[in-house]
Amino acid sequence: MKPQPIILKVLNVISVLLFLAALGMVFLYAPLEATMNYVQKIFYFHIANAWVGMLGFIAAAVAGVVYLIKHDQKWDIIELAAVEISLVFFLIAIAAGSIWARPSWGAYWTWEPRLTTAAILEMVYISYLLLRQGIDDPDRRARFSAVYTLVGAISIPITFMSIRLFRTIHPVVIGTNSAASQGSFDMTSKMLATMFFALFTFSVIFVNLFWHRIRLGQLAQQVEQLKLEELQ
Amino acid sequence: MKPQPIILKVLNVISVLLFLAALGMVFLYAPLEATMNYVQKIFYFHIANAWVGMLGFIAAAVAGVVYLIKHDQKWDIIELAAVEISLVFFLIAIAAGSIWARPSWGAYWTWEPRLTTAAILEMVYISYLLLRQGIDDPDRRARFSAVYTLVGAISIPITFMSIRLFRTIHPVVIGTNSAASQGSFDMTSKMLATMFFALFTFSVIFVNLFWHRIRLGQLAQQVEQLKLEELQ
Amino acid sequence: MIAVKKLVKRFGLKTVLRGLNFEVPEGEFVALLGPNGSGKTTFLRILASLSRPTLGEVCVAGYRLPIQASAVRRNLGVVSHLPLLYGDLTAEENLRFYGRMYGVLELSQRINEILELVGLTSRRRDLVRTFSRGMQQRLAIGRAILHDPEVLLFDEPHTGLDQDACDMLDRLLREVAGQGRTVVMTSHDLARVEDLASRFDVLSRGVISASASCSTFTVRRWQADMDRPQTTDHRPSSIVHRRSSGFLNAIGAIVWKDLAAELRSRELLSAMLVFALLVILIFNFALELDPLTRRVATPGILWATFAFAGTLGLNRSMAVEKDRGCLDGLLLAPVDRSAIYFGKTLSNLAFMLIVEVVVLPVYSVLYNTNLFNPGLIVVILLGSVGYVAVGTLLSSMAVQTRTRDVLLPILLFPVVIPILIAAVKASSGFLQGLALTEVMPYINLLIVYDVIFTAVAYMVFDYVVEE
Amino acid sequence: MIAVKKLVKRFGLKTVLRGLNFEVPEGEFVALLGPNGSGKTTFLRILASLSRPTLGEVCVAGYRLPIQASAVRRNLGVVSHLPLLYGDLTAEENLRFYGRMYGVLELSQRINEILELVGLTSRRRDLVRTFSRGMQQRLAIGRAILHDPEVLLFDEPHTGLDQDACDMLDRLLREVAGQGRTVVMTSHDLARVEDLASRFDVLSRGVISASASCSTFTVRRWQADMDRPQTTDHRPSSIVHRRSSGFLNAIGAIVWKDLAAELRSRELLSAMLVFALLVILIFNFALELDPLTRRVATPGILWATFAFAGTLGLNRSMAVEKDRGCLDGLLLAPVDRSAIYFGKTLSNLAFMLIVEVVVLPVYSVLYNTNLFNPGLIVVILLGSVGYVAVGTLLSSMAVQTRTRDVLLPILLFPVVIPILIAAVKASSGFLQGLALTEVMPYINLLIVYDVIFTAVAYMVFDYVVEE
Repeated sequence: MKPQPIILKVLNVISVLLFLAALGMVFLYAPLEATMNYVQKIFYFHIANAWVGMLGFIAAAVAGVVYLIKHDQKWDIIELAAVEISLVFFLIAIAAGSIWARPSWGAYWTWEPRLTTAAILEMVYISYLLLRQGIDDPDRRARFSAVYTLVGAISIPITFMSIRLFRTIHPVVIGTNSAASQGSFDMTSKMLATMFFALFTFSVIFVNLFWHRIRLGQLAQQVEQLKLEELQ
Repeated sequence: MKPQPIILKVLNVISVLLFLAALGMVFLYAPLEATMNYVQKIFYFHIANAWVGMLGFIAAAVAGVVYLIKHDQKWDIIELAAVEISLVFFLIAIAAGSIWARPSWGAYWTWEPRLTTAAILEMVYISYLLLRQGIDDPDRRARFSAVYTLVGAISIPITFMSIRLFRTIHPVVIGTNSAASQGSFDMTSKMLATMFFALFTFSVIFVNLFWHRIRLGQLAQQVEQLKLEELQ
Repeated sequence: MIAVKKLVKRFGLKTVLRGLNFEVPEGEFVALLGPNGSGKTTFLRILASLSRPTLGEVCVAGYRLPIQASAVRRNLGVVSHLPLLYGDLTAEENLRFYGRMYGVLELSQRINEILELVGLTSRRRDLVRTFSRGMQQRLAIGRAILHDPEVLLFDEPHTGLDQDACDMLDRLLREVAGQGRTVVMTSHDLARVEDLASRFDVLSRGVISASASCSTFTVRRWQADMDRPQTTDHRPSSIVHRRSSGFLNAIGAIVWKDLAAELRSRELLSAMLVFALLVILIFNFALELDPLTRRVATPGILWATFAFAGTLGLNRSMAVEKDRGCLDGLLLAPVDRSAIYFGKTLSNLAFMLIVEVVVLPVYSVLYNTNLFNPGLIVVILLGSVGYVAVGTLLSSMAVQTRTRDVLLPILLFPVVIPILIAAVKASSGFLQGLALTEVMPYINLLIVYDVIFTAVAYMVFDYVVEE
Repeated sequence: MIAVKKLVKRFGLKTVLRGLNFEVPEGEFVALLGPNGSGKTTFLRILASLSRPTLGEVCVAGYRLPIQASAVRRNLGVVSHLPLLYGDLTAEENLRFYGRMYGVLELSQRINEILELVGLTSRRRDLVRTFSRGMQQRLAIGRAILHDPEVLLFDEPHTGLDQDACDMLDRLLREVAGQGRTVVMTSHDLARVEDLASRFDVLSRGVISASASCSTFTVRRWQADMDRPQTTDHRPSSIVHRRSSGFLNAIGAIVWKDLAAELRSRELLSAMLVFALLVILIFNFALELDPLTRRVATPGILWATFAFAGTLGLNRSMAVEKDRGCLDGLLLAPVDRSAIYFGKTLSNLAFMLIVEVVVLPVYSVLYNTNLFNPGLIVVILLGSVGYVAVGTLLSSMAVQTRTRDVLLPILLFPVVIPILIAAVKASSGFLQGLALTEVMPYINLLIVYDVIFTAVAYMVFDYVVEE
């Protein structure tokens, strides 16, 4: 395993600094929201995590398609890395969303389209991991995983649409204030700035983690290789 | 295959005669019931079929136990014969019961303990046939079938008890008239005589059919034997 | 006839074939020897176009793999240690099915010839399930030469046969090979093949490590030819008339095969139906449905029942293909892979619809509700199409995994949730007599799902079945 | 040491062994040759007490089969072509498990000896799943001699091994056999065994058709003895200390093995949990649960979820035993069959309860209902016990059928309906805060069911696993 390249090391530092700055902005710069008070601070992390989850989700689907075209094990590693990151960040987003929603909805969970779709996405990814676990041959594992990522990626937007048709009481955050009773609030410009900064920060963190996870995957592959050589 | 023994031939004739006599009693001797009119005639067949189904059910369980003790293929044939007869007669009983119940319940089906238990019994027996179909080795097929008959035989009374606890609106036929609104009626002595004659007739028919079905099973076994010899 | 240059095959990190060179001239019978685990089967699967070479050139019957796979398949017959036959079809029906997949013309006459050749004419109407291992293997050889291929591949055809069956098989192999065909046969047992082959190659550690020709062969071969004067080394190529098996033709053959087998065994449909009824029973007791709740819950119960019974059917339908190697049999046919997908999808859809057609009136009687509604029929059709389109794709994956007992519903349910939602809403819309405009969004969603997923499955099915 | 007289074995109408006579003196190594399908495996399974003789006398290690099966099993080691090892346990854990099943004392020391002997000391902490076929087979031999049996049976141990692994295996077999043990080994290949055996018997058409002793053997054997002076023909019987493996001990070993394997792979629990959540999701969308209906429907949804997820878990739990021949491994141990039943039942119960423990709070959060109720816990425990008691019995049957993909729920659901009814009613009674007297009939029904079905399953389990 080669040592971490310089850019990655720099990225590590930038990620930490940006994260600290984002923390500062959320708690010191952004104003306190009137009705929800400090609980509203969670909103920034909820959005940012969901955003990163989305990035990972798209990256996984792209890696899947590329794998099916190129048949190169590398893309399987990338795909798995993206799925795992997406899995974790969506989970945090769902948890944060639940905590944030508690005061406005009176419950930790509502069957609201975005939340439910995120939960179903989690299920898709856990099924993905179970699928991988059930296949020993690495080629077949990579092929089937790529196909399943693709199927999942196409099904998730349709799932969202269908649940949206089914029912919706999610706060409409940016836009009219008509749905105030359902937990929306007015975004001040400071809040907006904080939100975008959080999105940017988490995107950088995503790239950083993604890189680390891919390196870990390559390392795991090398270990497998060494074991195999020892066997022969 | 030996020709039918004399007793079986005599039984064939007796069965037909008894059946004709029973038909005559039901339609000519037994009085018309006041509220339900001719539909009530079905009652006799309903009861008689259920009775025969029960006989077959018990015979199957006994044959299963004997098979497990003796490991003799003969008892497997007997068990299968009993199950098939029971399956058919319970089905007729359920259908007759539905038609009979239609005017009193206003629907062909109610989730009433006896009816529902009979339906579940049908499911057990269909599962039994599917189990047999899925096993090629005749020894194992016989063993597993016997075990499953036994499990079914024990589960059915408990099922009946639990559904009875759950809900009950079945007509209480013999006894008080309090449940009149639920489809019960007064049994006159003529009706009672007809009912018992029907029960007796169908018991004889059961023995006759059982015998025939066992002979058929033995025949099938001989065919299998011949095919096997041809193969070797 | 077969030319392999520097063939490398890796499974992930494990290299099985390491730059293998191999050549077989037309009409020769080569025995490929090697211990268990030396890669014989992998090599033969590559020659058979079932597995992709990682590197190197592979030419079979004058065509290159994997690019001209379809042309290779037309000229290739394969016998493996699995029979690649359907147990619930008769000998004749099996041949008829494969004949249709290969587009063999004058099929009935050809089937008679083949059955005569393999000595199964008297058993032609018996189910293959009832055949002994030796008879199955003879029929498998009949299947392999049905379309009169130029190249034959035998992968340890003697596995699991007793002495008599082996001798009978050898006679048949000699006869079949004697008609000027090019043959490669693997074995781990030299004694087994020394009477048959004209050359022995030894495969060891991923390359051909030794090669020897058998001098006595020519004499024997010549004698064999004397016995059957009609065959020559350059055999006439027009004994069997074939046309390129059409796309629709292949789909039709697969659907016919599935329905014929099911009509006979009825095990898939009866399992689905019994399971569906059990699910309804369980719902009844679990939800304690009073008439009011029932009206609201009916569409949900119906669709949950269809979904659960559906996975059972999909699982079994694919397991049947996998267990006796029949999936390989389908993949060996010179038809587009998507024809296989559509064929399986259509038969799965047929099973699902049959179950639904039976469940609906039963449910109506049991719960005293009227479910006969043309709108509902449309919803059921649309919903089933989407469910089966994804389900067939995912079940072909699930059946190839170690955890196949449990994987299908786990893979399938998260991605069919939109179908279930839309189908439930649309069904309850129709049953409650809502205006069509209120139901249309769900119908549209179903149509969108059906179209998108049929297209996606069509595109990726190749990756699911090809190694 | 082994004496078989006039042994007949029929499967239904098919006679496999036709009055076979066979004798092996103490310390001799007999090779049993015969073509595939001649009944070698059947014969060895009878000697191994896995299959009942139809007629005739069978004595192994001085005890008669099938009456003294338990005593025979104590003195018997078996290696088949399946490894009889658990892929998700390490080499050491596999040996530890079997050691506990055989009641081997000073087990850790014995495991070290065995690992040393089969050359796997360095891989002792690796999962058997990652072993090559040859390593698995060596460990399988280690497992067979772990309890220092007097008689060893090898059923084609070379199947699927490459040349190197075969040679290594031969060295190991010679060493193991050289310690004065009586050995019977089947093979369809004379060359494979001529260096090992002192006598060759040929099994053909159900009888021993020929027998020949190998004169060179004595010399070789003598040389082998010279190399390892500590072994004698009459070996000391006290090398390995054993106690009769107790009933509870065996149950504990099985439960420990299942939990340890699951802790590592987590595939069964994660599959059950994901499936349970998916079922809840589907119910949510299918039934459109408004808060009012939800309160009534909660117990039903919970139990339907448990029932569906339960079949998945039962299926997988038994498939794991069946797929690598491990069920045979369990049956070979000198413990009562009912210990196997109770062991599997307890681990299945553990899996089911874990799933329920996770599902309950998740359901509480998702539907904003409080499910923490001591009464409910009791109901769940009682319901799960009954469900698993029947489920374990029926899944051991289902896994041995051709239609194992679909059969379990079909067999199980009709007979567990009373449990589901009683559990739903009792659960909703507790959740709605009814008086205990109203709930008690259902609790009693659950207890009756649990007691009766545990007793019945205990009595009939023998018939499900023994041929």
